[in-house]
Amino acid sequence: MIATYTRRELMVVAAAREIRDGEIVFVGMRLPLLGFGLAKATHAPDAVGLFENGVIRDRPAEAFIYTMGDPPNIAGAVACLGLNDVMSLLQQGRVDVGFIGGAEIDPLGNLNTTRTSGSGSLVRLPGSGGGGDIASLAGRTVLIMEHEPRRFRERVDYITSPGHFPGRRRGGPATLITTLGVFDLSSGRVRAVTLHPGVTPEQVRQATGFPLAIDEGIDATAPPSTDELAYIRKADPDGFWTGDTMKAG
Amino acid sequence: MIATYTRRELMVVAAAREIRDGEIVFVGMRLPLLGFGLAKATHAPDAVGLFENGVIRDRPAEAFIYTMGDPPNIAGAVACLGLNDVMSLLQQGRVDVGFIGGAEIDPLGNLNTTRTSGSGSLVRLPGSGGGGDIASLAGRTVLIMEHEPRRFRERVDYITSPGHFPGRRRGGPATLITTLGVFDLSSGRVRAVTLHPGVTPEQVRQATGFPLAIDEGIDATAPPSTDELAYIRKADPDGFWTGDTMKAG
Amino acid sequence: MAFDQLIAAGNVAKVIAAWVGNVAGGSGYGFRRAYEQGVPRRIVMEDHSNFTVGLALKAAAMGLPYLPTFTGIGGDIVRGHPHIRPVDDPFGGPSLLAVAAVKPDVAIVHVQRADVQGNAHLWGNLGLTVEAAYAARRTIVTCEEIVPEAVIRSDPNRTVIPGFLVTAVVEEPGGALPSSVQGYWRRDFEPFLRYHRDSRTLDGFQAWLREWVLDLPDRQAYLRHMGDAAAERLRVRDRRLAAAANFAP
Amino acid sequence: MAFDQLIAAGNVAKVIAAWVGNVAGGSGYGFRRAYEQGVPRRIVMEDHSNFTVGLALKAAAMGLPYLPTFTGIGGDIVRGHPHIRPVDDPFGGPSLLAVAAVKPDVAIVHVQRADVQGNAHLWGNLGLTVEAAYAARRTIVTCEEIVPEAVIRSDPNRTVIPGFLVTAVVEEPGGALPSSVQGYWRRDFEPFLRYHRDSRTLDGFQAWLREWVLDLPDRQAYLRHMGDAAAERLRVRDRRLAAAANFAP
Repeated sequence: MIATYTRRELMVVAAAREIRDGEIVFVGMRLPLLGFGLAKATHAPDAVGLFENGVIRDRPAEAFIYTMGDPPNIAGAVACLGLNDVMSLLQQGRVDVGFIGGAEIDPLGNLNTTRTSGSGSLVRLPGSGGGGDIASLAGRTVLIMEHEPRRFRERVDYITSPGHFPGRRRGGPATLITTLGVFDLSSGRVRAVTLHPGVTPEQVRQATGFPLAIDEGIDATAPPSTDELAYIRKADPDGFWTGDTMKAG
Repeated sequence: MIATYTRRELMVVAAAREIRDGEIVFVGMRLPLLGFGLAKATHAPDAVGLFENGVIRDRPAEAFIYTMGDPPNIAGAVACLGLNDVMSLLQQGRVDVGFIGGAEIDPLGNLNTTRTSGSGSLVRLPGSGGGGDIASLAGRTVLIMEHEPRRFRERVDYITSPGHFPGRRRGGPATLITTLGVFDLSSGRVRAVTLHPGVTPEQVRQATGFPLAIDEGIDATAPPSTDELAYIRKADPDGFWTGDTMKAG
Repeated sequence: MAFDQLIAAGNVAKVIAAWVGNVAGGSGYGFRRAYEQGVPRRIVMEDHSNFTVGLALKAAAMGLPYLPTFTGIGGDIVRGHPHIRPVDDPFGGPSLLAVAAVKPDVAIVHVQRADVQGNAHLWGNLGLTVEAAYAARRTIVTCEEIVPEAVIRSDPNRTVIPGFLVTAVVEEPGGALPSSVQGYWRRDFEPFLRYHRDSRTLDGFQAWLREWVLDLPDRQAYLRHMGDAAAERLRVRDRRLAAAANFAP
Repeated sequence: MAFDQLIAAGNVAKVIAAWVGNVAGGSGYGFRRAYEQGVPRRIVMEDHSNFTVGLALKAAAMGLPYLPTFTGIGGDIVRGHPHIRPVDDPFGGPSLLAVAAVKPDVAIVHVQRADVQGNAHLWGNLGLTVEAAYAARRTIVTCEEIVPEAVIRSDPNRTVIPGFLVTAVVEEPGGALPSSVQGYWRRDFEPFLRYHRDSRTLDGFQAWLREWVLDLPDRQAYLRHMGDAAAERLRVRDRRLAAAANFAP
């Protein structure tokens, strides 16, 4: 029997599934962090997580953390280096997969987290953080997005985290996980793989500001198992990240 | 009353006199290390010493050390960083004065510690170590040499540690301390300042393989005080560095 | 969040950063008002990624005009950036980007302990603290405790900032609040939420500024205003000590 | 000295180094025989300074083809060097030199303790150990002690090599002898003098090689051959522990 779950919980599960055992993972906060912990607890016990502030962990923090610099993320880490040290490992090509969120995306997987006039007036977003670096240097990237028409644009106003482009040296977006489905980008352009249970192709097309081919018989995203849900709810007991309202950007 | 002393002991005293209070000093092993300790114990209590292996000390090691990586040089250090860290400080221009030894020198203060055919057949020397870096990047350098004709050459076979040259960005040789005297290089060319007690200008000219102007009335190098000697003999009790036989290169 | 506060207070003419926001909530409203509407004043924004900021500081820390990197290629951060330019690999490999050094006038870094010379022990989250301390023209170290020299010298590998780089050292317990200090203070999450809420409007920000900055003459006043209960809750009383490291020579 | 031994034994085709000799005596006779006379075989020598070697390894550790520097300008090390070339500062400053990355096939580093994953705690003398471990294709960690994971995790800032960079970890107490290991072993000075004396002739070297390498099947045999008295004299029994650092969250 499958318990009820939120879309964010399903997204965490989808994120976890992107991590293979033994991989070196550049972990972000929020859903990717939970996904990393879930992967470690299930199919990828030997995965190692790098945080852009220099922390390296092979298991999640013992207590809830709001930021990667919070003391529980340091205590019990295998290493606590500097930002340039982990970025150097990323630049060396030692990182298999990295997670990035964005405010806007285009069909090539370009992400914008810098500024947009998409809604008419200029809106300033926080900026790249480590996103642009992960997009440039990881072996592959997994993108995580709210699926809304204003966010899925034919062209983004600003490419903060580069997607696929000619002459790319390494990596690029592999998978996109949204509030509506899971999409493949490894061929260079967004392609639907599964839609979340209850989501129709029409819904997705309407929420996507660029043409998107979706097979009518497309599979549904496999729902979380009870074990997976139990893990997530222990890790995020108040639903700070996995409740109904996801924080933007 | 002045006790008897060796030439090396006098060289240590001369080296110490090159360090001003509060300066950041790139310290070598052997005589410069003793000179640093002596300066700290006398006129330069606030000098700080950097070692190329990453050690930073503001007082000499408590026990005799053969190499800068020896445990007594680590214990009680103010910092123990990596080689690139202290070299970065050197490249930043934070180091006021550095000491370098050489096997051969020319009138511009170029030092050779790499290879020479000066005696007829090819002789391979150990190489630069940090010498070339100190010569390039310190605010000024103090050179320490055995004073022998085969070592003082019109042109050295190989410039391991650059002396004065047109377009130099920073620093350059300031002082040369030899077994026979103290020489100034700040004008760009070797000039005698003092000869060690008992040394004649003729002796120095014969030991120098290039023309060297020496005033007949040149001063004698001020001999070590009893306190200075006491310090040196406590720091090098077996005369490992300050006995009669100085190690080459 | 500190960036946002300085910007909102009108103290900032130019921002060089990879990310400006609030780790709790995303957007920085003060930053957005300044960037989008020029309120209270127009700011110049120079966008970076985490790694390009890290390299800019590292370049200055190394005494170099720039460092090369592969990050950012194909994105808009580096396109037309005044301080990031394409460079060839002189050894014939693929092109890179050169990130120009950033040399702050002042760096203020908070550490656990330092001696009166400014030799600073820091552990836990490092980020870019060390690079900033090396890169800046003047570095001010604030610390939880001024400790005897012997404490620092007992562990020279923990001294990440040598005192001769430090202009001033200040004993200011809780000086990093509401951020955490490993082993001393937990993150105070409430002020992040409060600031995010209050700073949404200009009036709200002004009230916040009055209450939490202008009306508090010093850090002790901040701690009192925070309240004893909060201080008690945030202060770390547990001990999870680093395993012994023997420095005996 | 290790370089000299490998060269003298005929195991080396090419040397990339800043300094090859014996910290006790200066010249490395094995190196000189190979370089000057091609005995037992000719070697190719690529001279560096300490900083250019450090930058070459750091470049590889950062995943870069080169790093720029101001060291060496005006000297012969960089003149015509196959892996050091002039580069312009793209921001219009004075010219620099580019030092090409050196990526060793294998790095072997000795540390105080590591866990079974290879997460390594190292303290005391760092030199270029960390850069080498990052730069190499394969890194082998030898250590005084394999310790439980919890020891490493108690002090993540002491973990200078994350385990995922490590190919193999070997518990080999005394594995760095005759060199020192802070807190574990003092430098054994006698073998440096002995090697310097014995290696002066090819026959002397061969006898040394037989006695100290070929006839000793492993490190334990080396320790036995060294003698109990020496081992006892070299082993550090004192304790000078690092001041406590609290990692409690």
